[in-house]
Amino acid sequence: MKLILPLLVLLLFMPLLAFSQVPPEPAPPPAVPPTVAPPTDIVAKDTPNDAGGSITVTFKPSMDDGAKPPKITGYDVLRSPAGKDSFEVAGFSPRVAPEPVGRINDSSVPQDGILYVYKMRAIGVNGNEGVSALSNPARSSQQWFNTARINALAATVLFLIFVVAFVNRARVGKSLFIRRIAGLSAVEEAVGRATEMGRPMLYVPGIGTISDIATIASLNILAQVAKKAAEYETPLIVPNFDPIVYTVAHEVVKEAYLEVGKPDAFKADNVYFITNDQMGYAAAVDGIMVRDKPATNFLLGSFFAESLILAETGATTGAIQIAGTDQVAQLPFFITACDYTLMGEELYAASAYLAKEPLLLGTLKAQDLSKMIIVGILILGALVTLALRSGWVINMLNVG
Amino acid sequence: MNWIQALFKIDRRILFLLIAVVVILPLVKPLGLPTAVTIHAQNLFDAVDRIPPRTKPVLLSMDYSPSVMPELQPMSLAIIRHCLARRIPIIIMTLDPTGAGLAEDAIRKAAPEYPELKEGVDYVFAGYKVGGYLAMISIGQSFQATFPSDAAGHASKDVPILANIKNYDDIGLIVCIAGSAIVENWIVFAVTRYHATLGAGITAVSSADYYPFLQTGQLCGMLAGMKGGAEYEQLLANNNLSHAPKRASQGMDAISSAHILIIIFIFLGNIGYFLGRRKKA
Amino acid sequence: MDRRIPLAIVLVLGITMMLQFFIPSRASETFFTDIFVRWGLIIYIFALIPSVGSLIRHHWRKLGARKEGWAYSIVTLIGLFGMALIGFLDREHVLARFKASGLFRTVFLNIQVPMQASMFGILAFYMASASYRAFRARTLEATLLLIAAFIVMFGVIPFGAYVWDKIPFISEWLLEVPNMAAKRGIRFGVGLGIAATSLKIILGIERSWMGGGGKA
Amino acid sequence: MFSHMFSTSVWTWIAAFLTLAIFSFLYKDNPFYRFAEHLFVGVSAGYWVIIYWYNNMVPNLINPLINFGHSWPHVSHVWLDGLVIIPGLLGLLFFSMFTKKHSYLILLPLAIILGMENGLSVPTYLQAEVLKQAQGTLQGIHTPFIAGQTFFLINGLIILIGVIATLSYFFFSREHKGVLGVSSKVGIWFIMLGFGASFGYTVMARLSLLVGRVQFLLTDWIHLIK
Repeated sequence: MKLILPLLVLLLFMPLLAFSQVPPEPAPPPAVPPTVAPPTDIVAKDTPNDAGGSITVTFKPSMDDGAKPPKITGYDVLRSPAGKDSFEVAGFSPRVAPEPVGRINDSSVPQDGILYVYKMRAIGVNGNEGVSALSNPARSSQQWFNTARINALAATVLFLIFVVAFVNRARVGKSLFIRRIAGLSAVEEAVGRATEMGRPMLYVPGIGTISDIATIASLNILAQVAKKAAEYETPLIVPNFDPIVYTVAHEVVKEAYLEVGKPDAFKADNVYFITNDQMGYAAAVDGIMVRDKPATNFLLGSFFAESLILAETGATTGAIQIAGTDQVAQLPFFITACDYTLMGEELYAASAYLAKEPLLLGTLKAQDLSKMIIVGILILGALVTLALRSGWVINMLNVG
Repeated sequence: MNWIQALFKIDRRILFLLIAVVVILPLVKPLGLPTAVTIHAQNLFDAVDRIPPRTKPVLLSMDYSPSVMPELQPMSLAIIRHCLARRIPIIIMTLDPTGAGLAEDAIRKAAPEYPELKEGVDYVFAGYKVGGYLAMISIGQSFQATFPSDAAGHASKDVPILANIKNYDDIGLIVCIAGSAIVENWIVFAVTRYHATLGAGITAVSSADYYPFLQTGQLCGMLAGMKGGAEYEQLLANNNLSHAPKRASQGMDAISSAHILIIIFIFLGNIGYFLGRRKKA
Repeated sequence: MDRRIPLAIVLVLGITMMLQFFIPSRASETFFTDIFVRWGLIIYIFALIPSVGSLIRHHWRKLGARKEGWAYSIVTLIGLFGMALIGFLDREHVLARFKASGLFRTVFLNIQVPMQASMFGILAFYMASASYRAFRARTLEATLLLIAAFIVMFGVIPFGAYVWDKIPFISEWLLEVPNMAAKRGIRFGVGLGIAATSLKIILGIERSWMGGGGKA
Repeated sequence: MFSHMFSTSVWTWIAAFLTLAIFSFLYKDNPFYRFAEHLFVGVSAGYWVIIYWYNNMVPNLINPLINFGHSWPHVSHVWLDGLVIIPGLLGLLFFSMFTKKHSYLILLPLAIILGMENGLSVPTYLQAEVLKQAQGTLQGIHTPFIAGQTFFLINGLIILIGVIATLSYFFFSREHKGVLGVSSKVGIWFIMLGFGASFGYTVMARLSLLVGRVQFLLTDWIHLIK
C-alpha cells in the first residue's frame, strides 16, 4: 500500500512529463499528434458479491481502440468523491477491442457508503490522451449472499439431500448393492500374506495434510487395516509426513488394537513421524522398504512426485502393493508399478466398502445418483449447444 | 531359450547403468545432434540481434528458482553471451527471491569469456526486487527509483550502464526467463501499459499457455524448455557469436538419447514377451 | 469426556464453513482469514512438537537398545538438533530470506537441496525401469497404455519428427483429447467423493478419525 | 593441479558426496545411502521446525500475545489477537497423546481442524471439480461449433464421450454389465490412453532434472565439462 500511493501520485504527473519533453524549436503544424477519442458511456456500479471496498466501472471503448497500428495503449481509470474535483488514478485497463464493452474493478475504494464519480482517460501511443465525461455517482457496499454461487448452493443442497436420504434408507435396513472393487478385495489377502510370511506391513498415508480428503480417506482405511493387523498380530509400520496426520494415525492404530482386545500388542514406536520434507520422507520410506522388507505396502493418500520412487522401490522388494490416490497426475505411475490401484473416487469409497457399514455405503449411492445427473447435464448441454446454437447451459454452470 | 528370457527380464541395474551412460556421455562428449530452430526462437534471436551495439541495453529478468534451473539457466546464459558478443549492454535483474544466486552465477560464467568488457559499462546485475508486478510498474515510472543502486551497492547514477535509464523507453528489449505466470504480468504491465518489447524463455510444461501471445505479437519471441535453450545456443554458434559449451544442446542430446534407450528397452521387453508366449503356446 | 463434544464441534464448524462460502461480507472474510487460517496454523505448529518428539523417541530407543543400525540414528539426531540450533542462533539470516548468506542457508543449500535434487534424479531411472517392466502388451488396456506412452515419448524429442513428421501432432492430440477426457471423468468422481466424505465426517457418520471408540 | 580438476570448496564436496550417496541406492541399499538418508531426515526435520517457528508461531501466536493490541493494523480487530490463545491452548492438548488415560483430549483440536476443513471442502469441490469441469466440457463443444472449426468440434465431442465413459467406470451401485459394461470398458480405454500419454510426457521433465544433477557433478565438482 505504501508503494502504491507515491506511484499513483507519480502517475498523475505523467501528463506533465509529456509537456516537459516538447522540443525547443516550434514543431511544424502537421506534426501535432491528433487527439485520441475518449471512451464513452462510463457507468459505475457497486461490485456485486464482495466484501465491499470495490466499484465496477464499465465503458464503451474509444473509437481509436481497434486501430492498426495501435493508436492507444489503454485507459486510466480516475476516481473522485462525488461533488469534489480531486481525481486520482484508481486503475488501468489495456485495450478492449474487439469487445464492445470494457470492464474494470476498482478495488481500492477508500470507504463504503460514500458516493464516488469516475472518469476515464484513453492514453494515446504518442502521449496524447482523450478524457471522458463523468460517470454516474456510485457507492460500494458489502453483500451478505454471493448470488454468483447460487448454482453451487443448489448443488450443495441437492447433494446434501441425496446423502441424507440414502443414509436414512440404509438406516431402516434397505440393502444396498455395491460392486466389487478389485484393490479392496485384495486387502484381506494382503494382510494374510504378510502374516504367513511373518513379515511386517507398511502403511504410507502420503504427504497430504489433514485438509486433503484423500488423507482422511486413507486414515479411514488405516483403521480397518490396523484392526486386521491387530487380530493377526502382524506388525504394522506407519511412517508419517504431516504432524497432524501423525497424531491421528497414532490414535487410529492405538484404538484399533484396543478394540480387538490387544492393547498391549500396540507398539507406539511403529507409528512415527519422519520429516516434513517431500524427498526426505521418500528417502526414509525407501529405507524402510529395503531393510524391514514388508510383505505388503499400502500407498494410500495424497502423493506427488515421490509416488514412483516409493512404488518402484516397493516393486523390487517383492511386496504386494496396494496404492490409491486422488492426484490424477500420479495415477499412471501407481498403475504401472503397483499390483492394485484405487483410482480417485475408489479411494474414498474404500473405507465404506471395507467397513461394510450400511450408513457409510449410503453416500456411495448418493454419489452415483449425482453422476447420473452430471451425465444428463452433459448430454442435454451438448444437445442444446448443437441444436439451438445456444450457450445457456454453459452460462448456468458459471461460478463466481 | 535363454536369450528370450534375458530380453524379458533384463536386470534393472543394467538398465540404470545404460541410462547413466547415455546421459553422461553426451554431456562429456557432445554428440552435436542438429537442433531444428523454431521460428519463435529465431524471432527472439533477431530481436536481440537488431539492437545496435553500445546503445539501448537489454533488460534480462531471471525470474526463476533453482528447481527449474536445468531448463532455464542455459537460456539466460545464451542471452547474456549474445549481448556481450554483440556489445549490447545488458542489465540483469530478478523478481524471484532465490534468483539472485542464479544471476550472479550466470555472470560469473559468461563475463570472463569477454575479458575486454567491463562490469558496470557492458553488463551489470541490478539485483532482486520484491513485489512482482508492482516492481514492473515501478520501472515504468522511474528506473532510478526502482533500482537506486546495483546489487553490489554502487549508486545507479555512478554506474554508466544504469545512469541514463529513466524507464522502459531507454530499454531496447526485455527478456523474461521464468517458470511461472510472472511472464503474463510482464505482458500486461511492461508491454500493454508501457509498450515495451518483450521476449520470453519458459519451461516446457508452461510454454503451451503462451502461444496465443506470440500470435498477438505481445511476445516478440519465445524459448520453450531445454529445447528452446538448445535452439538459441545453435543460433549463437551458427552466427559465430559464441563457442562456449552448449549446455542445453548437450542436455537435449542426453534427454533424446535416454528417450531412445527407454523406447528400445520397451521394445525388447515386448519382443521377449511375445516370443516367450508363443513358445509356451 | 463425552464423545459427543468433538462430534458437535465438527458439526457446528462444518456447517459454519459451508455457509461462509456463500457469504462474501467483510465479517465473513475476517472470520475466514483471522480465525480459520490463523487458528489452523497455530494448531498445526503444536502438532509438530509431539511429532518431532516421536522422531526423536524412535531414534533414541534404537540407540538405547543398540538395535541394528543404531549408529545411523546418531546421524539423524545430530542433523536435527544441529539444524535447529543453527536456526535459533542465526535468527537474522533465517528471517532475511532473500540473502544467500548465513550458515543456516549454506547448510540448506549444500546438504538438503542436493539430496532433494538427487531423489528427483533417481526418478528418471525409475521411469525407465517401470516402463520396461510394465509396458508389455499383455491385454488390450496395457497395449493402449504402451502405445500412448510410446508415441508421446517419440513426440517430445526432435528425433520423433525425423521419423515421421505427424508424430508430434499425434502426441499432442493424445495429451489434449483422451488424456483430458480421462482426467475430467476421474475428477468428477473425485469432486463428488470429496464432498461425500466431508459430509460424512460433518454429519458424524464417518468417525474412524476418532479411533475405535467412535463407532457409529 | 588439484584445483584444475576438482572443486576446492568443502561445501561442494559435501554436496557431491551426498549426491553420489543418494544415487548409490540405485545399485542397492548400502551404508552411504543409509548415512545420507538419515542425515536428510534429521536436517530437513530441523529445517522445517525452524521455518515453521519463525514464519508461523512467532507472527501468529507469540507476537500477538506479547504486543497485545499493537500488532494489528485495524483497531477493531484487537479482540481477534486475543483469541489466538484458544488455538494455543487447544494445541497443548496434543501432548495428551502420550498419556494412557487422557489421550482422547487430542480429539478437541482435531475436531476444530476437521470441522473447518471439511465444511470448506463440500461447496468448494462441488463448485471447482463438478460445475467447472462440466462447464469446460461443454465449452469445448460450444466454442468450435460457433466458430465453425470442425476438427476442434470433433475433439470436443470425443472428450464428451470420454468423460461420460470414464464417469461410468466409477459407477458403484451396479455390476458393469450391458450398456454400463460397454461404456465402462470404453472409459478404461480412455483412462489407459490418457495415462500412457501422461507417463510419456513426464519422462522428459524427470530426465531434465537428472541432467541438471549430472551437470552439477561434472562441472562444479569435477571440472570435466568446460
